[in-house]
Amino acid sequence: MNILNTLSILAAAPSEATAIWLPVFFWTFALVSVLSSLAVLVVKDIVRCAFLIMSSLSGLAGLYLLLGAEFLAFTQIMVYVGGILILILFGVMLTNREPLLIKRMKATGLVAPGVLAGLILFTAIGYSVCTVDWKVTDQPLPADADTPARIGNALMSDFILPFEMASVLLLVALVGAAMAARRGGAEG
Amino acid sequence: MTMASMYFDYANVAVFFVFAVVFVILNISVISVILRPTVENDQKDTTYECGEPSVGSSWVRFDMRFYTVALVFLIFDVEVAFLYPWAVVFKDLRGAIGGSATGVFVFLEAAIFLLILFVGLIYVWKRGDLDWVKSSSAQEVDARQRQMIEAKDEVRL
Amino acid sequence: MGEATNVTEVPLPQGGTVAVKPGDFRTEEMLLNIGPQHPSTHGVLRVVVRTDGEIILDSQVHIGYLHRCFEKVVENVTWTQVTPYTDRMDYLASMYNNLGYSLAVEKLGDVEVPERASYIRIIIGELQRIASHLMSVGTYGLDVGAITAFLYCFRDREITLRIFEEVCGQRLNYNYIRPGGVSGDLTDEMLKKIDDFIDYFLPKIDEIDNLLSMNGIFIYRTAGVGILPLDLALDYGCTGPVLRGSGLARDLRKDEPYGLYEQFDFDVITGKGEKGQLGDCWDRYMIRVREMRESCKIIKQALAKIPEGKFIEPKLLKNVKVKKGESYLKVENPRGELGYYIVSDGKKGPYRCSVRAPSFCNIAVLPEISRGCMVADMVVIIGSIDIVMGEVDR
Amino acid sequence: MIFGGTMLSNGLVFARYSLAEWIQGLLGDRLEMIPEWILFPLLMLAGCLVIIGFITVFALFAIWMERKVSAHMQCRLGPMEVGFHGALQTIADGVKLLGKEDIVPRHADKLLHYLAPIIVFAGVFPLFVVVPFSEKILISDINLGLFFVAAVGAVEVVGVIMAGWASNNKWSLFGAMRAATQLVSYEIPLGLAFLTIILLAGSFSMVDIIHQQEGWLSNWFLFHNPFMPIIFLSFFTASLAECKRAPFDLPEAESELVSGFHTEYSGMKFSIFFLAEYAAMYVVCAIAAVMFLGGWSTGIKPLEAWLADSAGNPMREVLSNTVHLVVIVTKSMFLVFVQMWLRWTLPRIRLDQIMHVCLKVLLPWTMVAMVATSAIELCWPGGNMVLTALTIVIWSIPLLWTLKAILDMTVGIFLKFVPSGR
Repeated sequence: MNILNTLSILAAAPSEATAIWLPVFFWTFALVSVLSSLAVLVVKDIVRCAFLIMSSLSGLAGLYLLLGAEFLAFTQIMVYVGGILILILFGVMLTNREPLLIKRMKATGLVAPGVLAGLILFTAIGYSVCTVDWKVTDQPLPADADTPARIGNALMSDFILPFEMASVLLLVALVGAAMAARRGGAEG
Repeated sequence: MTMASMYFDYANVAVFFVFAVVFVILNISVISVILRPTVENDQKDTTYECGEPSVGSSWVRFDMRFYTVALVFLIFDVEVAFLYPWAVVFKDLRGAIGGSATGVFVFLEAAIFLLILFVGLIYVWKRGDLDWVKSSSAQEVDARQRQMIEAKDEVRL
Repeated sequence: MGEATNVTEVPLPQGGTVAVKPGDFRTEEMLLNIGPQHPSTHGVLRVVVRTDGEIILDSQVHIGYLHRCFEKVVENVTWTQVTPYTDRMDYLASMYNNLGYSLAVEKLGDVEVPERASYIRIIIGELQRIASHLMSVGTYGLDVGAITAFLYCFRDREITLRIFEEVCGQRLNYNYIRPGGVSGDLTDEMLKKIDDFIDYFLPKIDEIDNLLSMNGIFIYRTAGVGILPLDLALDYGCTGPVLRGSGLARDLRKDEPYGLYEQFDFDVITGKGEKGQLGDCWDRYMIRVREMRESCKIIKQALAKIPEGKFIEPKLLKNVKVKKGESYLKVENPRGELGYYIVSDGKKGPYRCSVRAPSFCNIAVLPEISRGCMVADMVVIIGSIDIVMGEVDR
Repeated sequence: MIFGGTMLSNGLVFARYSLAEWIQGLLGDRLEMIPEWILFPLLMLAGCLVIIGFITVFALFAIWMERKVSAHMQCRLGPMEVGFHGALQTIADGVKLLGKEDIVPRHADKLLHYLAPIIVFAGVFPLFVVVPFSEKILISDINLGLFFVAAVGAVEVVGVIMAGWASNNKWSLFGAMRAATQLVSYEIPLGLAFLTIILLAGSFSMVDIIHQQEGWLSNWFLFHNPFMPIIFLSFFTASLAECKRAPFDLPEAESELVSGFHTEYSGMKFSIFFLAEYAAMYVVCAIAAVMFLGGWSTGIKPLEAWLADSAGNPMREVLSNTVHLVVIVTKSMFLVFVQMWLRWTLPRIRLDQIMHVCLKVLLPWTMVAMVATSAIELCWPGGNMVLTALTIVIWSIPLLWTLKAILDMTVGIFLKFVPSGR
């Protein structure tokens, strides 16, 4: 269990408690995210699917936490669970015809291309997972792993341009969102 | 802040979460099941709609406008998320009294970030996208209404 | 992708199909019952609205949940036995219902009313108007979500109800004003109490203004909402504060005075559209608040001038003799023009009695003015029309 | 061997976990027998029990207080029958709700209908992990405190949408959509207010933020510069909206939507929504107190210094914690009272207006105030007496007005019992 080893190394001094509870948490989060992702595929009710995405995203956030990326974990919850999930729910409510959607998918004959696309994607991801040289370290994180401050320092020094570009990107997204919503409304 | 103490903090959160779930389930499915009566009645299980039978399902495609709100919100949500790291290091970087060059720089960086989005906000505002845009059919109705009112302006005393 | 091939016929749960093509984001319309069991329909009014999201596209008023066959029932009772039934029409302004009926009978039967009785009728009638308007203003606050104003109004209304209770023993259905006069005299003590109440109450109207009428959110919610243009109001036969809210100074107490109203000095309040547009909900609401001041004015004058004398010919308490014929008489009820059309065949009771109920005519305009507003506005508009279902359904 | 030492030996540093110390003092060495991996969760569970006890007591008290506040504002007495001045009325109601039948509409999505109250409560309860009561009395001072609040606070809305959707009731759907719109959009001003505090304090941690404001009253972030009251007002408004309290109670507007998203809920499920709402009320008020009103700090420097000087004086430490507990709970309760006061005074605003207020009033103002605060912080780091004085002068009129209103109200309540001439 490679990841679990890494996890216990991350905890500066592995104690009895961490040794027992870390795997529990890891498996819980992993199972929650994987199983609910699978359930999203299987469950027919589209609204339930949307809610399942929430547990999937939360499970991922938990995994981030275990890896010490607390800032990322909470951003995940804030932006994905608190934002994108709501967006998805609104989207679902806009297109809500659950039996219809499934029927239409079958009718369009997209099953074979879908399977193909899935296979290609799966292969690509699998290939990269296997080949990329993951920089696994057995060193514990530095004592003050104050992630937000580190991110802040990085954003203010090495990544100024990406930081500012992000705002431009958000601007574009804002304008685009407004446009899309407006056109959607006008067509309706 | 070591990982171990961080784990401890968040283990607390996890325990609280689990406890909350168990607490609610205990309350609604165990304790109250023992105490409450269950009297089957067909009428009781109907959907409440002011005493009249409900017409159609409420699971319909809802209003477009809510989507706009969520979109606009999401943009600003991400923006705020971006600014958290900035805010937490601002105090360290701003320097001593009078402000250091780094401090001014850091301030300007965030200010530009905000300014760009502020421009976006003003743009969307001016275009009226932040207004509670009425759906087209409702707008028609509204226009008719308004026409009617305008036509009756001269009658007013 | 071809256009035509992608259109799918989707069966609806309630039967029939709807054509949907991909990317079609049209929102669905929803039929929604507001009422009869809803906190803000002021009784058992049912409004079926067709909404798109929260926008109301169309609405239809369904009434009749409180129908009690008033017009049929009163054909079988004597002239004086009718008054309790009139009480139960507009149960928030029972005195005025009694008054309208009594005036109509008196007109047909040429019954002389003692002057003191006429004064008592005016005092009690205006007190009833205050009580009714307090109810309307208070519940209007409730509709908008301001609960405290409601209780302030009820606190003051309670005093008027106590006065009524002392006058006739009843708090809601008085049966006090009878054909020929009133059923009991107002003692000096009661007159003093009424006078005290007016002194106490006038500053309380300012309190209501402070708390509710001039509250920013309240104005925000009601001004410019549910605008009723004047000719629409006239077309639908709206009367009372609803009509005056649209700017027309129509008040039967001034225009066709009954009782002794021509002797009193008061203003007819009309809407001016000062906060939003003329004829909006705020105008209609504000008329009621301002009319309470005018009512106080009238009561003050009446208290100053009330003569001594009889309040009714005792034999008239049993029954009234009414010759063959018919009469129509209308009075300015707190909600508008309350008209009584009575036909007599010379017997003990009315042959026919028909009522023009102001709420019934006012509520008819609801679909017109609520079109295009939001669900929250619907509640505000219903409240501003101020209906009493007992009167609408009779 | 002391218990804290055990933990330290294992590399766990949580000196603030005073409940653990207390339990250790109680049980002594017997704790040694319990293996750590069971002991720690048990300790955390003990924390849970303390907090759930607090929430329950708070909810009971707050509901009673809400009734009494509203009653006295409305010239009536409120509950008077059960217990002293109706103090036990809420318990009676709770017992009644426990015995109420659980009705699920036939056409509802029964699974989601069941899950919704769980998510709503589970979205609020973990927030108490970071709510501080005093230096020693707090569950855990999470490094990312405020960010944690911003993130986990966003979960509740999912439960609300779920409740409204699952009921398959049109009123519930309206309520859910309103709740989603409102809760989601008011998170932006809330987040901006968090940002301002974080940039002033340089930390997310609640305890750090409070420590930054210790000393005199003028150290409170509320008085930091003339823009901070704007942030405070914006935060408070947004937190009202987040708690779905009037005038932002649209999701459950009883005069419009009957009962909004919980129309189809009865019995215990309904009371869980209620409990979550009251718990959230306390959380936002406590966080407002931490962010702007100096948390547990009394605002009197010598007193603070005297309380802090507890070296070798355990009683002083107990006293200090007690005082701090009382102070922060009082501050929070005051804000809770203001929430109630507003609820019983103001009419409810409409859905489009709520968006207008958020996007066109709060958002620009908070943004400007935040940038201004950071600019001020750049020029005069760590605050400045002149700025504080300026703040107090500029905001004195609304401040005095509020004080006068409160005085009117409290004195008014007493005056009401003086028999009048009538």
